[in-house]
Amino acid sequence: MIGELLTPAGLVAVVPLLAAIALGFVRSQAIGAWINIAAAAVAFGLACALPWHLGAAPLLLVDRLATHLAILTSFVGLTSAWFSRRYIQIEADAGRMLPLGVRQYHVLFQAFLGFMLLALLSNNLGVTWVAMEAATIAAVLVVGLPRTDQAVEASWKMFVLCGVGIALALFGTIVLYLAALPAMGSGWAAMSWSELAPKAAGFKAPLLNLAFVFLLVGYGTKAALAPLHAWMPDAHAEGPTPVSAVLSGSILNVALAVLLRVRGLMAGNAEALSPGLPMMGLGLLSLLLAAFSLWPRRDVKRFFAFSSVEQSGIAAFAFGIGGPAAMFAGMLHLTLHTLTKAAIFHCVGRASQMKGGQKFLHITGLIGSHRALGLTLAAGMVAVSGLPPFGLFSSEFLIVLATIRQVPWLAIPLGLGLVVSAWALMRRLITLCLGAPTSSPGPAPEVLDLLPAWLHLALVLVLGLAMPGFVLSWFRALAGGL
Amino acid sequence: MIALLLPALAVVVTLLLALGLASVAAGPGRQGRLASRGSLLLCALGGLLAVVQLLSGAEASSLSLGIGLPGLPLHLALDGLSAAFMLLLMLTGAAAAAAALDDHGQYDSTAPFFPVFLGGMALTLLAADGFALVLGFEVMSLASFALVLTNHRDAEVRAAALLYIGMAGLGAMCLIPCMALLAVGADFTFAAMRTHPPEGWRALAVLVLVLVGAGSKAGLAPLHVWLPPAHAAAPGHVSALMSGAMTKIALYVLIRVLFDLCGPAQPMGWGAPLVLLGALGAVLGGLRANMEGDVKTVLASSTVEHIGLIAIGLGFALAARAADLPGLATLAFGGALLHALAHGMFKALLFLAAGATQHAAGTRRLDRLGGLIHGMPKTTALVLVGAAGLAALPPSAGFAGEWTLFQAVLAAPRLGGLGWQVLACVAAALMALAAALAASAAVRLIGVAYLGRPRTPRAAAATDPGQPMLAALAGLAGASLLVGLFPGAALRLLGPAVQQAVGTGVVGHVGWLTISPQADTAGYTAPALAVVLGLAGGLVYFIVRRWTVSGERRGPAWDCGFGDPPNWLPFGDPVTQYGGASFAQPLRRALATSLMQARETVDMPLPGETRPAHMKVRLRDPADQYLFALIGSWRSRVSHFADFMQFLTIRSTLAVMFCALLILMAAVAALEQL
Amino acid sequence: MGGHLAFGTFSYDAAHLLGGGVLVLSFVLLYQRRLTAVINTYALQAVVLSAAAAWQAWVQDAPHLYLTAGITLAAKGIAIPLGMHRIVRQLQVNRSLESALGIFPSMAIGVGLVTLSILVVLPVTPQAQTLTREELALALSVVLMGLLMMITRRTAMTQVLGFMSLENGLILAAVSVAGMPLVVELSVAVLVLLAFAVFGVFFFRIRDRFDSLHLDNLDRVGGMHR
Amino acid sequence: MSVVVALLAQLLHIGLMLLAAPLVVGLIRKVKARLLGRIGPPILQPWRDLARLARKQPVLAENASWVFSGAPAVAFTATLAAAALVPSFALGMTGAPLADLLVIAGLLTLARCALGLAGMDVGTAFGGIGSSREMMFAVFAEPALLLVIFTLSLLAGSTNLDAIAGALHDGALGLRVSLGLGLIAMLAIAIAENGRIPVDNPATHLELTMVHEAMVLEYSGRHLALIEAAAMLKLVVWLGLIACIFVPFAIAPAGAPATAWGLGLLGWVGKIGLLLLGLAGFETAIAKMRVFRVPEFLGIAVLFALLAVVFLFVSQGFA
Repeated sequence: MIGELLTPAGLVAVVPLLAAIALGFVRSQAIGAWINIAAAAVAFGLACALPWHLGAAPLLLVDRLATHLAILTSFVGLTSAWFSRRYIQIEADAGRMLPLGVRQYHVLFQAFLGFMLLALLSNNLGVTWVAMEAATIAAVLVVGLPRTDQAVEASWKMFVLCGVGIALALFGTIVLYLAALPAMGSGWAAMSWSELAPKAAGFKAPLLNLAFVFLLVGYGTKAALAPLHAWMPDAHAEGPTPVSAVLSGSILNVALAVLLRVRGLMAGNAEALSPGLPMMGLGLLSLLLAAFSLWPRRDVKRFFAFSSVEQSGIAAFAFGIGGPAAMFAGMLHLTLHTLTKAAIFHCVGRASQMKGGQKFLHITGLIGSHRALGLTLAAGMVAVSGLPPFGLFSSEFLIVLATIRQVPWLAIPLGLGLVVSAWALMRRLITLCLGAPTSSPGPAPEVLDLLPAWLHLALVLVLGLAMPGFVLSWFRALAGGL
Repeated sequence: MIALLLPALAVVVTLLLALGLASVAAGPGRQGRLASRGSLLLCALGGLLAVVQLLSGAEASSLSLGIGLPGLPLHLALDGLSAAFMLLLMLTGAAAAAAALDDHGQYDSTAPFFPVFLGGMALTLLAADGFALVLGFEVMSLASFALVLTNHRDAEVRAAALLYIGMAGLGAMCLIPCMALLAVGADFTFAAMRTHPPEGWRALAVLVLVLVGAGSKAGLAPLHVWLPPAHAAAPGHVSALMSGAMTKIALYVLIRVLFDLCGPAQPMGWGAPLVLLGALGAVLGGLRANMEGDVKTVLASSTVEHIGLIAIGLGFALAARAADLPGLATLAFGGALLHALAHGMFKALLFLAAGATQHAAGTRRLDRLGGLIHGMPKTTALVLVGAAGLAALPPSAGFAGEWTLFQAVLAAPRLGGLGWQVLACVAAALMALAAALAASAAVRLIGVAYLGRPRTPRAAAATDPGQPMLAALAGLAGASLLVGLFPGAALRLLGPAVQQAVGTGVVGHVGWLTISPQADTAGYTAPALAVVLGLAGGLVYFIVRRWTVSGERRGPAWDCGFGDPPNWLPFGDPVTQYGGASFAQPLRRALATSLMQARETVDMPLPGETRPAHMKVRLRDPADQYLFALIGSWRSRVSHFADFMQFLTIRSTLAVMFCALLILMAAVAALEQL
Repeated sequence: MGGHLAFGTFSYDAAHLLGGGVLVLSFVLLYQRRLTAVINTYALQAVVLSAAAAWQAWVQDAPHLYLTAGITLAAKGIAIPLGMHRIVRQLQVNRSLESALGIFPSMAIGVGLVTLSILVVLPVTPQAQTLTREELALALSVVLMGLLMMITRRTAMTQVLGFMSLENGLILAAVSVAGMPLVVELSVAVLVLLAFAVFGVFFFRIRDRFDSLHLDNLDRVGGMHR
Repeated sequence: MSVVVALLAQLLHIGLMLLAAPLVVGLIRKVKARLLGRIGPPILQPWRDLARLARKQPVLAENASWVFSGAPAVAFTATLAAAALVPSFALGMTGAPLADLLVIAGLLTLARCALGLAGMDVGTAFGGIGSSREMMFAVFAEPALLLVIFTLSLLAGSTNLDAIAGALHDGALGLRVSLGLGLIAMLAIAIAENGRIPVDNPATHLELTMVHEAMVLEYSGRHLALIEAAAMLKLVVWLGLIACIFVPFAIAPAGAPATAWGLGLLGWVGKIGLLLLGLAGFETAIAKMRVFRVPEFLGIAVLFALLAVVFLFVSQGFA
């Protein structure tokens, strides 16, 4: 069983964890940063090999869902590691981060990444849960790193809420095991995703429902579904920006992936309640709540955190609808949002460093003062508000299409939320990128800093409007398998 | 050769979109010229192709591209309807591009978006599936949003742009569900939609959605509030394009959905909302055009008015088609189309001229202009041509369009049913009111801004714009004169569109020279009218030359014996002439006090006081007050609630979580008891 | 697993008794007014829990559960309470706890929660072995009561304690489920570990930034910049 | 042959209009004077005025532009064209196919706009007053006029004046309430459009009460002559309009031999005479109203016209 850890799938998770341990002993900032990048790169490379190693083992499950999200997470991890190299350097030069803090940062970054990937790839509810827990701890610690009052409060809030959430998730896991018991018999198999899925029909429906409730609340907290999302905006606003970039993508995705698997189990069981309704409800609630919360925001990063809540709500809604079309749309939306949001956070991070503050009143007229940065940020915001030519437009189009076809009346709140949020994003686009620029004491961004953002946005553009054939077939198979 | 038209147009669209990127690559300073020149060329080409398509009988052709939604190709098609609007688009586009060549480098910053804007509109016209349509529509909105923001340092511009993009988002969020409702299964090509027209609540939903989605973009009341500020904020050539072409593109979407995709089997009632909203918008826009104090805002308000008139025509066409009155349907739709074309021409002309005026006189405010006819004689002459269309004076293009629309409305009682008859006569009265308001607005605009005495040194020093701008203005003037003198020919050129929309051609009614309400009765023969006017003019000339003394003397204005203006005022005493607000006063007292809550507060100093007197006028667009302000306040209320939810103490947040858990558990328990 | 039932009603009664004890102790937790008393009660609950785990280990003859029992006893029954007592002494926060909700209402709600969990669980598993079923209901109510305690008490300390008694509920559920693989112990260990570690970190951070452990101080910071 | 006849009729008609216009005004003044117990100016006085003005060289303000000097010609031309289209003694003139009511209304609007611009051109306060008020009157007159046209087009199935007059002349439509209501509306519109008492006072010299006069205050010489002539012509156009629509008797039908024209001419003179007598009497009997009462006055006209249309709908008796 331990041997599995040496397969590509295992290494995807193990490499970052080893790197984390190694980084603990590296004193030099520069070297640490490069190791950080290298480890993320290796993880990404290995993840890219996974599609040719699909299959299930006792410990690891390499199915399309896991592979897809693993590639996505490791990619964002790589670009964010690249981005954080200069970001952290500037922070340290400015004295906002002590050498020890930098070392902790690198360790926690890799640990977080590793546990995320493990949670994605593990074939065992328990291991998934443990990895999720560990990743949360890493995230909590890294959010607390800046050591400001707000950062401490944010990480405390995140810890309490996510701790409770994860605890409830464990209870759900136990109940799920209990539900599976008669069909699977006791033992390891009763907790392995790959074993559970085909036998879902034989589970005890009532227990399955109870388990679903707890898993939904538990992992829903991680997925930042309203009303369980409260930790997310603060964590983003206060933590180091590269982490927000990873956070807004990966934790949400992993949690949603687990919910998707559970949803599959529910769908496989005839007597169980339909899981769609609660997912759609929570999704819509998140969308609307976040959309309206976007308006009074004054803090840039908190603003975009809310937009992440909103996007994750849209995805959850799509998954709640069900059916290959909606699943396809939801998966596409999840992927594209992760890429876009990471790009945005890269821009925002550099901008706030440069302007010496992350309030909207600190950052205006970016296009006037720093054309490339401003235009990139504007493009990202256009993309995330679901306007063409970027891919989120396509995915939202597909989601609305599926909604109209299956639950037409829910298109009204969906549309309302999308309009309100897009409007708020455009409002802030105008204030951030246009108007008279504010002074920018900090160092200006270089092309190398923006490279990841451009890469992400290019991907979002291509995947949305001109998806290559093999990616398309991959997505189709992925959505079909859910 | 005809088969190649669609691919050729598709190439034009692609090139337009590519031109945006190319000009970005050209870099600041040079991108403006590149974008304008390229657009000019491509628009000319596209217009040519559209004309060929229309003349060649315009049989539809279609095409599908490899890109688009994942796994779903993008479908394009070209038929009479799209060709007609393509012609309009390309004409105005060419003029705007030519005018942009005379930009003095001030549009350079956003120039790359100009061809993209044109490309988006053209893509909307060529779209043959729901996604392509919405894609083009949104690209159009986004590019124009960027263009509106050209002078983004100005806070007013930013506010206008925000409102504008918000409405654009709303439009998208209405059009996407609309297309989804029309779609057959997962197939949202127009061909499939035509085979299964919507029924029941779906049809109703489609109607509402397209009215909001496309109507808001077209400036259909009461969703027109964004239009005046946005048009005023944009640079001249952009607002010309927005008002001349973009609103028509929105109307095209409206027509495409209501006439084409929803099929002819829809009830008569579908026409009613268009007629009502159109009449509302016509009167409101016309009134605002008399009240506003900014040249471009005046023009934009009159756009709202003309869009209203066109909407009335469309509404009656829809009803007539449903009532199986092909003659009436043809007349109404033809009138709407003709007026759309005419309005596209003369409104683009006026907006370009407004841009030139702003550049020359340094302001758009009526009360700081005046006497421009002396400094900018050519511009003023061309503006007069446009204003004649605005005021629908015979034999201008505007008159031809409104005459046809009026004929349609006068024939509308044949729809039968007291409801429709009363609706028809009310619509007729309101249209007449709107037309008279437009005439008054035109006189006010020209009289205050271009005639009289200059109110500022800058206005006194204004000069005619450069050659490209003058060429653009002259071209548009010529086009609108042509449309005005040969409306029959123009309508025959647009015939395929009418044929396609209402099923019967225009040939029965429309000769090359004459438009007739019915096939046999006398109609409107513009050339003959022109001849009559010419003869009468000749007669007058003869009389004057024969029986009156020639020559004239110059002297100070008589002004009822008032004394000469004090000599410390270099331009006479401009304050004593009628300004925008004073010209508006009679109508303000008579109509706006009730319709727009006009309130005047006069601060008149006592005799002997040296301070100046002040009059403040407050006007509110009812749509703004009763719709948008309300929505805004609701939005902020909900936002406050959301904030409250976010900034609870950790304990309270936990409590929320706890409650969610308990509710879900209780729900499960309850569901299992059932 | 039939074997366990065959063992007779005594095993069931004993297990039930111990589980019930845990539940009762969470009621007592809710009832306590002074911090030290809360800590002691918590320790007692942990001890009873470890007894329950041990009993389950013997009943299901699943030796790994002894391990769970041991960990629980050592960590939660002894180590954590001692640590907490030290913190209390360091910070002199052993005031009577102001509770957001009065004692009696919180007790009443607690009863309601127990009813709800029984309502949810009992009809759920008619044919599941009664042992598991009862235990599940007990565990669920312990979990919910822990959550309730976190909500109704103001200080960070009591929140932590509530969180931990919530975990006790989890472990009660885990051990009472027959034949759950090693993962459980792993997770328990992780849970205890992280709880202690993170809380320690937090206490000291909070301590050197805020005069007391009142969460509301933290919350006040949050409101300012949105 | 008939083409020649029609053309001849058209030319005679135009001549008649040009000749009659000043006479009509002169007559009205005379009758009004007599009703007031004065002797009044001779009937040919308007002719003399025009001739005198034509002999005088105009004085233009320094900053007057070509719009100022061009407007009178445009106004007169448009009015003349309108006058040419409104049949007087015979139907079926050459211009008949053109004689669309909307076109005639458009031509009159053209004349009004030209003068309105002219009023603004010199940039004096009185010109502004005049133009703005004139345009406001039009704003309220147009809907009423259009509703009258609506009634007529419903009755005759066309907006072509010749066709309408023909249909009414045949008497097939008989006497109708709608027509009566329409007539009242039409009279009110005519009064407003021609700036007669009570809407405006053509003979006033008190600036603040002037509308039309204020608008053309700056004019002199031949320009003023053209404007005066245009005003007179306009009055005749309106009288003729009312006559041939609401009193469609004794007019020579289309294609009738030239011998029928005499009767038509007599009839026309009679109708116009009656109308101007009525107008003179009305003007002497009533006082000018405040400017801001005019919208109410015209609003009532709108209501009457609306009633006319609705009556038609209720009686369902339209083509």
